[in-house]
Amino acid sequence: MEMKTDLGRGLVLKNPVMLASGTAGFGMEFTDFYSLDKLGAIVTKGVSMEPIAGNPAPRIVEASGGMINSIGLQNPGARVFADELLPRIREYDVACVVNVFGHSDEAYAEVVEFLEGVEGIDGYEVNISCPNVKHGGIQYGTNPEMTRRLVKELRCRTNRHLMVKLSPNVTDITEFAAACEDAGADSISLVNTLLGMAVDVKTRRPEIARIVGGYSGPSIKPVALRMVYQAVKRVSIPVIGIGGIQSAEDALEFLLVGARAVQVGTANFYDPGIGGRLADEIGRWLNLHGAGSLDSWIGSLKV
Amino acid sequence: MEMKTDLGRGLVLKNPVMLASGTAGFGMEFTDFYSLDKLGAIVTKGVSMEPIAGNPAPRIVEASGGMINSIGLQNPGARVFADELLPRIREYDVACVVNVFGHSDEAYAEVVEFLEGVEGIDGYEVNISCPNVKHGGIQYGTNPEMTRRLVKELRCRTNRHLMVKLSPNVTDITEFAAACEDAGADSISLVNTLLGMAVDVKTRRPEIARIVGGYSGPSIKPVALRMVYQAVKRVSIPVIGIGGIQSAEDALEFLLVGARAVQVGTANFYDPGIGGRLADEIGRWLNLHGAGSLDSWIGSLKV
Amino acid sequence: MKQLRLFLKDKKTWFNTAILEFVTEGKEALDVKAGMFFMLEAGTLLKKPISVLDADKKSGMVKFLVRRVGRGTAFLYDLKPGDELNAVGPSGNTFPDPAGRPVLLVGGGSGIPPMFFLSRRLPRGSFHVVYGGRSKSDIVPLFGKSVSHRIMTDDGSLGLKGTVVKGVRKIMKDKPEFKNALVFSCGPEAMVKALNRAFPQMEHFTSLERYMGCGFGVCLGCVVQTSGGFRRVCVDGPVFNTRDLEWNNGNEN
Amino acid sequence: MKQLRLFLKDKKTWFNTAILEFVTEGKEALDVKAGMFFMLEAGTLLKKPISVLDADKKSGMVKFLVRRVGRGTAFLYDLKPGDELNAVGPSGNTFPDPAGRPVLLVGGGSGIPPMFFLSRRLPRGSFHVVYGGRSKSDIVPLFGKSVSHRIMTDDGSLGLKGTVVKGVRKIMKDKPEFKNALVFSCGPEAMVKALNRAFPQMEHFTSLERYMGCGFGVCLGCVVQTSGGFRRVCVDGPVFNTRDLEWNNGNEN
Ligand SMILES: Cc1cc2nc3c(=O)[nH]c(=O)nc-3n(C[C@H](O)[C@H](O)[C@H](O)COP(=O)(O)OP(=O)(O)OC[C@H]3O[C@@H](n4cnc5c(N)ncnc54)[C@H](O)[C@@H]3O)c2cc1C
Ligand SMILES: Cc1cc2nc3c(=O)[nH]c(=O)nc-3n(C[C@H](O)[C@H](O)[C@H](O)COP(=O)(O)OP(=O)(O)OC[C@H]3O[C@@H](n4cnc5c(N)ncnc54)[C@H](O)[C@@H]3O)c2cc1C
Ligand SMILES: Cc1cc2nc3c(=O)[nH]c(=O)nc-3n(C[C@H](O)[C@H](O)[C@H](O)COP(=O)(O)O)c2cc1C
Ligand SMILES: Cc1cc2nc3c(=O)[nH]c(=O)nc-3n(C[C@H](O)[C@H](O)[C@H](O)COP(=O)(O)O)c2cc1C
Ligand code: FES
Ligand code: FES
Repeated sequence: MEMKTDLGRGLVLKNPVMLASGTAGFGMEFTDFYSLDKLGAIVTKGVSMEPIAGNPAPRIVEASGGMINSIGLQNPGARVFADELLPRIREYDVACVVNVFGHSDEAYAEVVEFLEGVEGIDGYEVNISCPNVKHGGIQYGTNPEMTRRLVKELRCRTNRHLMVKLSPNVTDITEFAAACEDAGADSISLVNTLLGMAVDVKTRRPEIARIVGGYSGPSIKPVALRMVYQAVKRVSIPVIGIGGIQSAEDALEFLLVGARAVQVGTANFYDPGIGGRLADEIGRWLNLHGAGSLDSWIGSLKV
Repeated sequence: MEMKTDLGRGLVLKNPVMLASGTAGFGMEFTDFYSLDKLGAIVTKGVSMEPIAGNPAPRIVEASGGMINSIGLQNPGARVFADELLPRIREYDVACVVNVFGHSDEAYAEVVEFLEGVEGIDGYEVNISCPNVKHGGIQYGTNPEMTRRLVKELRCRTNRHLMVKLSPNVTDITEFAAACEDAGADSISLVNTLLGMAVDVKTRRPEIARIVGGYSGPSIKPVALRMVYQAVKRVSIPVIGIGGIQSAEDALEFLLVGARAVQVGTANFYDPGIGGRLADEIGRWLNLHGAGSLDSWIGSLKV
Repeated sequence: MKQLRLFLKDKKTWFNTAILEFVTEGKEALDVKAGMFFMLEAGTLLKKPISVLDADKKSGMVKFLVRRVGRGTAFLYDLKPGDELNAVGPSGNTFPDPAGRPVLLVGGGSGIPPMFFLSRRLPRGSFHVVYGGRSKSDIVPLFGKSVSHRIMTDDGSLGLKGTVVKGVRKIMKDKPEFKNALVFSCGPEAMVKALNRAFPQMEHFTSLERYMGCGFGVCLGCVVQTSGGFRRVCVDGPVFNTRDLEWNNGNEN
Repeated sequence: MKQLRLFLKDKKTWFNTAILEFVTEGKEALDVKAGMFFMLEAGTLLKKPISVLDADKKSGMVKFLVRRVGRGTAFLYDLKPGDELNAVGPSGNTFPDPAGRPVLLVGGGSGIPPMFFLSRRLPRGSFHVVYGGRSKSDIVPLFGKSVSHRIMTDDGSLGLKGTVVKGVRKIMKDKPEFKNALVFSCGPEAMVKALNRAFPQMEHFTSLERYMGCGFGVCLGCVVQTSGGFRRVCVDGPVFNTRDLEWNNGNEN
């Protein structure tokens, strides 16, 4: 089964399986479980120019069939990434998409400009949707004008693939999808986490220190699938589906509604081998059910 | 344990447990399981002036620890409600809140005006958040100006308790909470369903005829809890918490973050007796954990 | 309608189908008729509607036949004697009283339970069962020799080769008293429609299946379009006169 | 680190605590040291971190001690011999080599497994165990007579009445060679802090517990604030020199 998928501007993945940002570190934790060669792409943890220490603990909790996190974009900064982390990813035959983050247009521009000078990067995923930082992040992701402006700024700084990652915490996802397309993004990925909260009735306290965090995992899949479907109908750039994927069937659902690739997030935590199996499982399923090719499956929902 | 809760403008419930609109019909289906006297209030299925036939089937499906529905506000119309259904609810000692719906300001006004002439109604819940109809409903729920205008229109038509039910499918729930308060609502209830979607990879079809529907049940609780928390911080009118409640602990979580009452929705389907047990269970839990009273529990989250 | 607790006493399996025999202390809930069903806890959020295969109020016994088709039915299929289950029911209406008219009981696959139930209640000689499936593995050996029944399989691996329509034709030919019989059916919609097309003159009641949210009338999820508008399969049915049914589910196409 | 499958061979319970003995074919994963743990499937979305109580690579045996405190641990407590489980591990670092120095092994409640593990590996006479709990039901009878151990309970229902701090004091008084011992501990944070306060001069390593998302370093959920910034308890720990720990979790208060 031909599993290649073309996300535009030269970013062609050998299969549609990506690891989602923040759930895969910089890849190395998975090499005990499988070779990263198995993946279509890995999206790195969000990288900012300067290191970020992240939020106080507790940072995570399981809730209602999903989990809530407020990691707060802890990362070692772009220099350490370029010098120490990227070279190790490059030992594998896997596309490396760098998730980038800043607190302002300038900060986003700075990290992209720096990374432009670094070889071996296959594209950027612009995180405009992190709910766990006070500035930047979700401010962009909930304001279509800021989104458009930022994407334009970054577009004129790179010829690499520019993917924009959207927040689901908005009234109309298609507005943001369209803004990204207009501003020159090559693709959009969605969804990031839903804003959620959990409390402990025994201690009367919020379960995570920052009170509100990002809700992810199987429970958010119906919302994610709906938004991907809506975005696919609105824009003609490729859409990458994210949200609650933990099996080949889940991935096939996103592809069916029109996603050209998928990202696996939370499932990496409780099933660390999933990234190594998923592409094969998708291929087998398509074969078994007589789907001619991945391409003909994508977007073939009968409505 | 004193379980009374005052929602304002004379709507005082003997306990904080309400059945959510659309998950309780007009109450009679539950009388085999418990006496409606056990409840603080019942919110009726959405009532429009004229009968509505509802959406084509399939209308529901289980998905990811919740369910998706697109019933489409099927209801027998306000006259049948007033003549045949309300009198049967009135045989019980339970507050009756009528969930009202229309396709336009005028249609909302019409049904409220008609119901003003009907005795035995304890309040209205204005459904501005139904995702399953083409016009009205969610259009209001995703536009704060329309919300404000509609609430004003209804406010000047009734002295009964006016509760407004908010949609979670918005970027900023507090905008809507504030618009309702400004426009004279006595309370707000949230959340209605999240927009969601499910597909069947075997048939390649959407699981429900209308493709997209309302996602409810335990999976949405973290999102609902977060929105209730945000709304409580923003407005001073009572907030009623809804979303995924299936146990006393769940209800206590919403009360802890500041809800003055709760509504049980989807859980009524798979645990029809829940409405008859919940108030007792909440009371017992509060006693056991040394909470002095329901009132002192409400909003006592330590942040 | 009650919430009750069932204890699995005995289980038999036949390929993908299990027959589950429960006992319950909620005996008053066992006053059931053919077509009625319980909502059974099934490891899913929503309970699953399963028809009563047989019940005995005195002993507190209730039997179900479950065919494994998805997550919930797999959970039920995998139960072990000693396991407990929450249930809600009984729900639903039943078939009309034949009032002496002969009846053809037509069951397809996992639609056989109401037909089996009827076969245990109707006077011998007044009915004939037609039980169809794709192959032998679909046909659970439920009926003793003394019950007139004809088995039909698509592949001929058991009984006669052919559909239930062919089976009905054959019975009408062999036993002319069934020419003017009532038809009671339960099975895949394609089967029910085929019966209707083949025997438009016959009065035909069928027990429908719909995805159910609650099973007791409150969610409006299980509707079927009828000449009188949407009806809830769980409490207005599951048995309908096929004359009244509009099969398009309310969809425009 | 591996994904492996465990088969429950034997289970013993002591009040709310179970000792689970598994066998696995993934024997190479059993090359473990005290403090290391596995992430165990527990009926929840996320797996749960549980320390190795004992392991034998040759026979493929691995034992855990699980105290029932919530949904996941209740699932593990309720397992029955014959049940299978997915696991990921082993994860984590271990305690430093005492290099001949005497060691006090201080375990509180369900924090005893790493201490038990060490007691099986360290030379007799070089260590003394202090095992504390609120009452008898917290103290699982793990240690034979031949292992020097002192039991402390808050209510005096077993061993000496008092906390582990009192126990440590008593040992130092009775056996002066432990005056300058290393302290290795695992248990509630309050206990670890009390030890630190009481014996500020002693070198003290503790195995921390944190809510874990992945258990193999990738989610950054399990961090603890140290003098060198946030560290991941799952792979940079769980064993830390208490000197390096900042207990405020990075919170401002
Ligand atoms: C009134 C009523 C009575 C019923 N009585 C019985 C009974 O006595 N015995 C019994 O075995 N079943 C019976 N059913 C059907 C049974 O309820 C469904 O098979 C069950 O709900 C499927 O749930 P699931 O979680 O296993 O599958 P789901 O996960 O809901 O569905 C899995 C897959 O199976 C398909 N599917 C769903 N239902 C059927 C079906 N009936 N046949 C074939 N494929 C299906 C779905 O489209 C899906 O692709 C009855 C249904 C109704 C409405
Ligand atoms: C490295 C490491 C090793 C561990 N080793 C063991 C072990 O060998 N044996 C063992 O029994 N446990 C061990 N734990 C603790 C164990 O992982 C937790 O008890 C478990 O994750 C709780 O999950 P749950 O689903 O049962 O409870 P949850 O639903 O997550 O929590 C239920 C309630 O218990 C509270 N709680 C959580 N953890 C604890 C705790 N440790 N003590 C008391 N209350 C708690 C929570 O705040 C909550 O109120 C270890 C933890 C770590 C990080
Ligand atoms: C612990 C954690 C950390 C995350 N960090 C990032 C991040 O740094 N950048 C980003 O764009 N998304 C981040 N995400 C969001 C995920 O990439 C993904 O969009 C989201 O979790 C939904 O997918 P899932 O349901 O499969 O987890 C994070 C998610 C989790 C759970
Ligand atoms: C089948 C179904 C029908 C519903 N109909 C209505 C309705 O008519 N009016 C309304 O305001 N909300 C309606 N709702 C929304 C519920 O009242 C509730 O807000 C939502 O389901 C979230 O709560 P839950 O998670 O407890 O179900 C409906 C929900 C379901 C599942
Ligand atoms: S299943 Fe809920 S109304 Fe029929
Ligand atoms: S638990 Fe995920 S990094 Fe430690």
